[in-house]
Amino acid sequence: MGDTLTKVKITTAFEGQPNARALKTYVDQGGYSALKKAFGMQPGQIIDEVKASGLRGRGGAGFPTGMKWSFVPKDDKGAKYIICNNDESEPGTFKDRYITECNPHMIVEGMIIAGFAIGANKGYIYTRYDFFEEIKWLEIAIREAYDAGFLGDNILGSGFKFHLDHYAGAGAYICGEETGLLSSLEGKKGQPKLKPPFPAISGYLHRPTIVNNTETLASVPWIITNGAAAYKTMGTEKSPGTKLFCLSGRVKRPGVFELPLGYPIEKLINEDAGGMLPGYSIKACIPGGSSAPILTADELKGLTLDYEAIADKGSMLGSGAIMLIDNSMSMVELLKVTVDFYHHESCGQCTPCREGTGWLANIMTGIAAGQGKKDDLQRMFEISRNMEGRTICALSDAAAMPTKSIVTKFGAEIADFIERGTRA
Amino acid sequence: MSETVTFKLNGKDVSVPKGTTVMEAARRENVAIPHFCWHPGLSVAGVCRFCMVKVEGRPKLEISCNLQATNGMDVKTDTDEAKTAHKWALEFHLVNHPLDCPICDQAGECGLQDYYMSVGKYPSQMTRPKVLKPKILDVGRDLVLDTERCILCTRCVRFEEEVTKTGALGIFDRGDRAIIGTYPETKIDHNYQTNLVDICPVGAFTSRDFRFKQRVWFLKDKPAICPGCSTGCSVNVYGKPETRTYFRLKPRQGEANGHWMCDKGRETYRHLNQDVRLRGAFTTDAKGHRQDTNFAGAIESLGKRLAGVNPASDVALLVSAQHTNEEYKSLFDYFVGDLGIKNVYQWREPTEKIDDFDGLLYRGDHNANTRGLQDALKQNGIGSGVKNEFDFVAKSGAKIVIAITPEVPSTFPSLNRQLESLTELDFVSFWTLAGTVGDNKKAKHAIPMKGFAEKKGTFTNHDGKSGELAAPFPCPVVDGRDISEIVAALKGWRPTHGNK
Amino acid sequence: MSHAHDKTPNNSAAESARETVEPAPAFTPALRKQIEGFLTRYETKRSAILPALHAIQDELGWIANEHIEILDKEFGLHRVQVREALTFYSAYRQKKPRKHTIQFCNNIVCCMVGANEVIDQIKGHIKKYENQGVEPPFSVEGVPCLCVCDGAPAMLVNKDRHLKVTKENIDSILEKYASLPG
Amino acid sequence: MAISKVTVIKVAPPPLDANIFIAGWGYITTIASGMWMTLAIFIKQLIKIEKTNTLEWPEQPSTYSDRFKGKHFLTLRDDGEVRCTACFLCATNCPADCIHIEAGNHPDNELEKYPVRFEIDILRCVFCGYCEEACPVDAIRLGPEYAMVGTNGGKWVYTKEYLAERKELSGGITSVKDETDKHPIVVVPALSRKTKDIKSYVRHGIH
Repeated sequence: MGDTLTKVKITTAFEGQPNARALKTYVDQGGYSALKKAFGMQPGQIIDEVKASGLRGRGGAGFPTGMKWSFVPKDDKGAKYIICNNDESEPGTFKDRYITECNPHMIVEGMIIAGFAIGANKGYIYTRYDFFEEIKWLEIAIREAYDAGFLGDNILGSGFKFHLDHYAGAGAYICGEETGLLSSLEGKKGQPKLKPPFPAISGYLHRPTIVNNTETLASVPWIITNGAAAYKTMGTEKSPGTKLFCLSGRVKRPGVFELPLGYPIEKLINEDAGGMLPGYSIKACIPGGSSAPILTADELKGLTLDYEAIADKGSMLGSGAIMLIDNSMSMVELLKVTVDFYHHESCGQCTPCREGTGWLANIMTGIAAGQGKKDDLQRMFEISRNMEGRTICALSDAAAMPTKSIVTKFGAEIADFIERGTRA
Repeated sequence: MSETVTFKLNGKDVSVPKGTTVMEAARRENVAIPHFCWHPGLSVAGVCRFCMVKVEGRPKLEISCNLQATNGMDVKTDTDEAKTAHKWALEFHLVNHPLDCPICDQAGECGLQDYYMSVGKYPSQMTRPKVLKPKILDVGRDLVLDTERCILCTRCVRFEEEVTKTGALGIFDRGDRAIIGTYPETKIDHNYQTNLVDICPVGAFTSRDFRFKQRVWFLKDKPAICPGCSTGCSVNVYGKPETRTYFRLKPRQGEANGHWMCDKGRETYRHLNQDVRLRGAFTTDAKGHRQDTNFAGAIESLGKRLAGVNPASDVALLVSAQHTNEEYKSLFDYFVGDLGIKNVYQWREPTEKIDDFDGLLYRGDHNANTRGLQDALKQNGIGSGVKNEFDFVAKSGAKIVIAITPEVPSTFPSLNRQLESLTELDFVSFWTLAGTVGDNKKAKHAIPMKGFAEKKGTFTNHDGKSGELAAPFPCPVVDGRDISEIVAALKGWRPTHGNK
Repeated sequence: MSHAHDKTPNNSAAESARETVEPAPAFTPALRKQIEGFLTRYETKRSAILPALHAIQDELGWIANEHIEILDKEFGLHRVQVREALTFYSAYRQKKPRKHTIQFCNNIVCCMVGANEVIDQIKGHIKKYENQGVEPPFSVEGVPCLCVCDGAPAMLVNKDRHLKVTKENIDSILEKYASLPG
Repeated sequence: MAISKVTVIKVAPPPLDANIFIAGWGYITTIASGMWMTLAIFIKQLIKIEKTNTLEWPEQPSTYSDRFKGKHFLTLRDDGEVRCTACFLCATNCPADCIHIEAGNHPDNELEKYPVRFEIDILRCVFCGYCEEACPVDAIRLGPEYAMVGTNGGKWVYTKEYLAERKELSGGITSVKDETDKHPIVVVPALSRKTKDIKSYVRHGIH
């Protein structure tokens, strides 16, 4: 069992520093030393090290990163790609932006190491188009890394060739899904690809491709430098390491907190974030971005922030976006905003998602306009149950899970709204 | 030898080659798995999420079109879970589908209707207004697009990308606002566009040619071979036997054509309809007046004429390559074998470029049975020496010309002109379908013939493969006969001084 | 009921008229050069579609059908593919925008802390301009999460991010932009 | 055999007794009273003291209940056109095969399909009413008209115009269905519209 209370800054190590994003700042504080160390190791060793650290994908699904890397066929000598998923679009999440703001070189270094481990010579950082400033910082960082010889045809004399480019999305939530991102990167509509084959076998342009979240890649240099054992001392046994939590809502100090996994949520809200604003109390909490099932205030008691504990409560840690819903928010409004979002963002490829999200939004429009019907709640539950697990990607589940949980846990409030046609 | 895998499908052991998907295996085993987006001639899209099956030991249902069969897999298509998934997949498809059935041409052969009866039969839960989209868009010569009826299965988009490689169709916008269409103010312009109507599982694409002509449940379809070119696509002919009318041709899966056929070929049903056909036989009496007669009368007058000449020198045979091998056999057995006719000519369209090929299906040789005719001529010893120039007939000096005309006028632009010039000759007996022969006052003798959909026989296509006309429709013309029947009737009128 | 339908074609006709009246700005040489760079920068030509569209929009403000046709004819990007991307992604504008575009987040957190009221207030300002018969310098639309939920309610005016936008401070922000050139 | 148990009923008529006619003159009075009754009623009705039950058809028309399944008619929309969409369901359902429809493209795209010809061969019709039941748009109904007279040369095939607008229908019957079965055509330029701009139109009715 690792330490779940002591805070160690890994991906946010440079927060608040003057000139934090400069290459000099990064190198002065040990930046790119992990890269040098990695070049002294075998690619397989790096993968084993990451595997041993227990690092899990920080984008939402929580898939073990080392395992993912090991799926790439080793004997394939053709082109392989490493993609950084910086298309942060899960409502409530703003950690990847924060990492880019703190120090983009960490991402660059993580990508070079990952590329070396899987044998990829080309990498892309896929960013939201409306991160205008952040894209500029990334471009500067990439240029600096090229100039300093960390990127190029022969990096630091190791003979390893790695090129990095950035690519801006164009406003589609679905491009945060790894295969949707790959489609977008190919210049197509960001529609997820059919699996199998998985991207590690056939991804970008049908070549082996690894797509990792920004936070995952930014954690890699630290693991290589300090070793898997050191990483494992933090967090819980099954969820080791630190994670960025994005706390938003009516608390005194909302923002990004880097905390070891297994940190108590009440401590985060009341101590780190300074508690709720006066006059507001917690009504509910969405613990992992808007796709995660909602938790009631009661369910937060004694909850720790790790993958397993939140899964036990029937929700998920997801991207670590903790949204505190206070008593000012009507659950009808919350549900409407949620289903409208998924309706707007459904790519339209799979029928259950395309029609299901539209149907849910359609029903919620009716309810909000005071035209709700008594059996609407039951219908919404049925629709979401039959959207779940029936599509290519998880957007359908992402729409269904919160709907199901809100309808179940706050059904009385919504039923009351339907009856009155307005909020009580 | 390819490897095989054995897996269980609904409790029954099934062996298939490695790499076969469960969907393909189920089709082979006649297990119906409902599907919209999967099509045997196109890549797998996996977007309709209809073909869900349960694989024992896996937590979620899987789509059978993208699920490769592996050894020991236990697949069930009829568990309650799968049935619920099918029912809901259908409900999701129907949520925004307009209730256009009364005016939709697809009604009767619509996937949504069929599946509603087989896996649906539920009261709809949709109580809210539907999403509306553009309707009746003109996107091609033979295409009418209704984006509201579209279920976005992407079959048409994949067809345009993979088969014709034009990429003319796209899906614009996203979510339930997604609309299928061409680039604004452009139209699909190729010879294969009606295939989009065939592969569309709903009524989003309808054919302008067939639009509103008939409801499909009144139609009977019978297998045949397209007579439009030497590719010999397998087709189904759709007609209404009660009114003796033909309505359309659709491709049938076949060796020569896969799943498709061209638009030119689809027009080859038109000449079969009564309004353009020669309705009855006629002949001319001694005074030169034309007389309508029946089949027996026409045979009698032709037989008498034949009896009065020396067939070897005085009779010429003008044959087109649009008839069956069996007909050629009986024709040449009698005229060349028995009567010893030397003057045999092949009827050709002067403008056709015989070796053209568009790379997909359509060939420049617009005759269904060129190979068959050449083989038959060769067997009768006139193979190599045959003059296929049309004008030679006139120069041959024959007293009687038997002109077996091409059947399909749409592939023979100069047919009418040639018929016209033939009537200038002394005596021509037309064996034909063309109504223009009847209209021509100078024509002296004609026997109506059966069309390709009304006779049995085989065609030999460009690659030497034979295709069968197996299930004939009743001939709309009472006196319509095929060549074999005419020849059999003529045999009773043996010429008196033949050289044999 | 039928009356609602009768209006439909008129509306669309009016809108399409507006589209045709609006002339599409021509490509500048710099823009052409930029797009040419994209064509070779990525593994496939098709990957250049998104950056090219971004470049056109940054340079010219919006993307017209004429622009797609140029991309097709001169740069070899398939017009259907370009249009698919253009309509799929919500970042691209197909109409000439107003001087300033406001993208206001109205997702969960922003909505909870009062985004809708601020949006209404902005709409009120736009209405005021319209009532005076002036083309409003702003357009406002609700967008999904801008990923700055710690600064909710958040909005983007053109490319500038504004955090903690409230009913109190929105007026001064708008005033500042109204005086700026487009 | 238990023949003895069978009761034999004599069915032959009794021999005519001629004496009845000679001996009993009672029938004369019976005839006279009957004649009187006839005469009395005739006079009463002649001078209108009593109401007559006989209907002087065709001078005096008789109407049947609206639910009577008589001569067909086609209902109209508000704009005066037949509601029929030419779906052929009535023709499909007709056991007598007496409905003949020819469909065509309606000049107004919002309506799309309409019957160019709609004919009922009334001599074949068996008045089963299946056409009425099959109709998804309430376009065809069997009305209360029962008189179908004509001569050999008469028109026994009812045309669309006759079915919709004969004078007995006083200009045609408007359907109970509302007008909203037109589908609004989102014109082609709308294809270029962005997500948020595509308007959703509420439509009711059958289409």
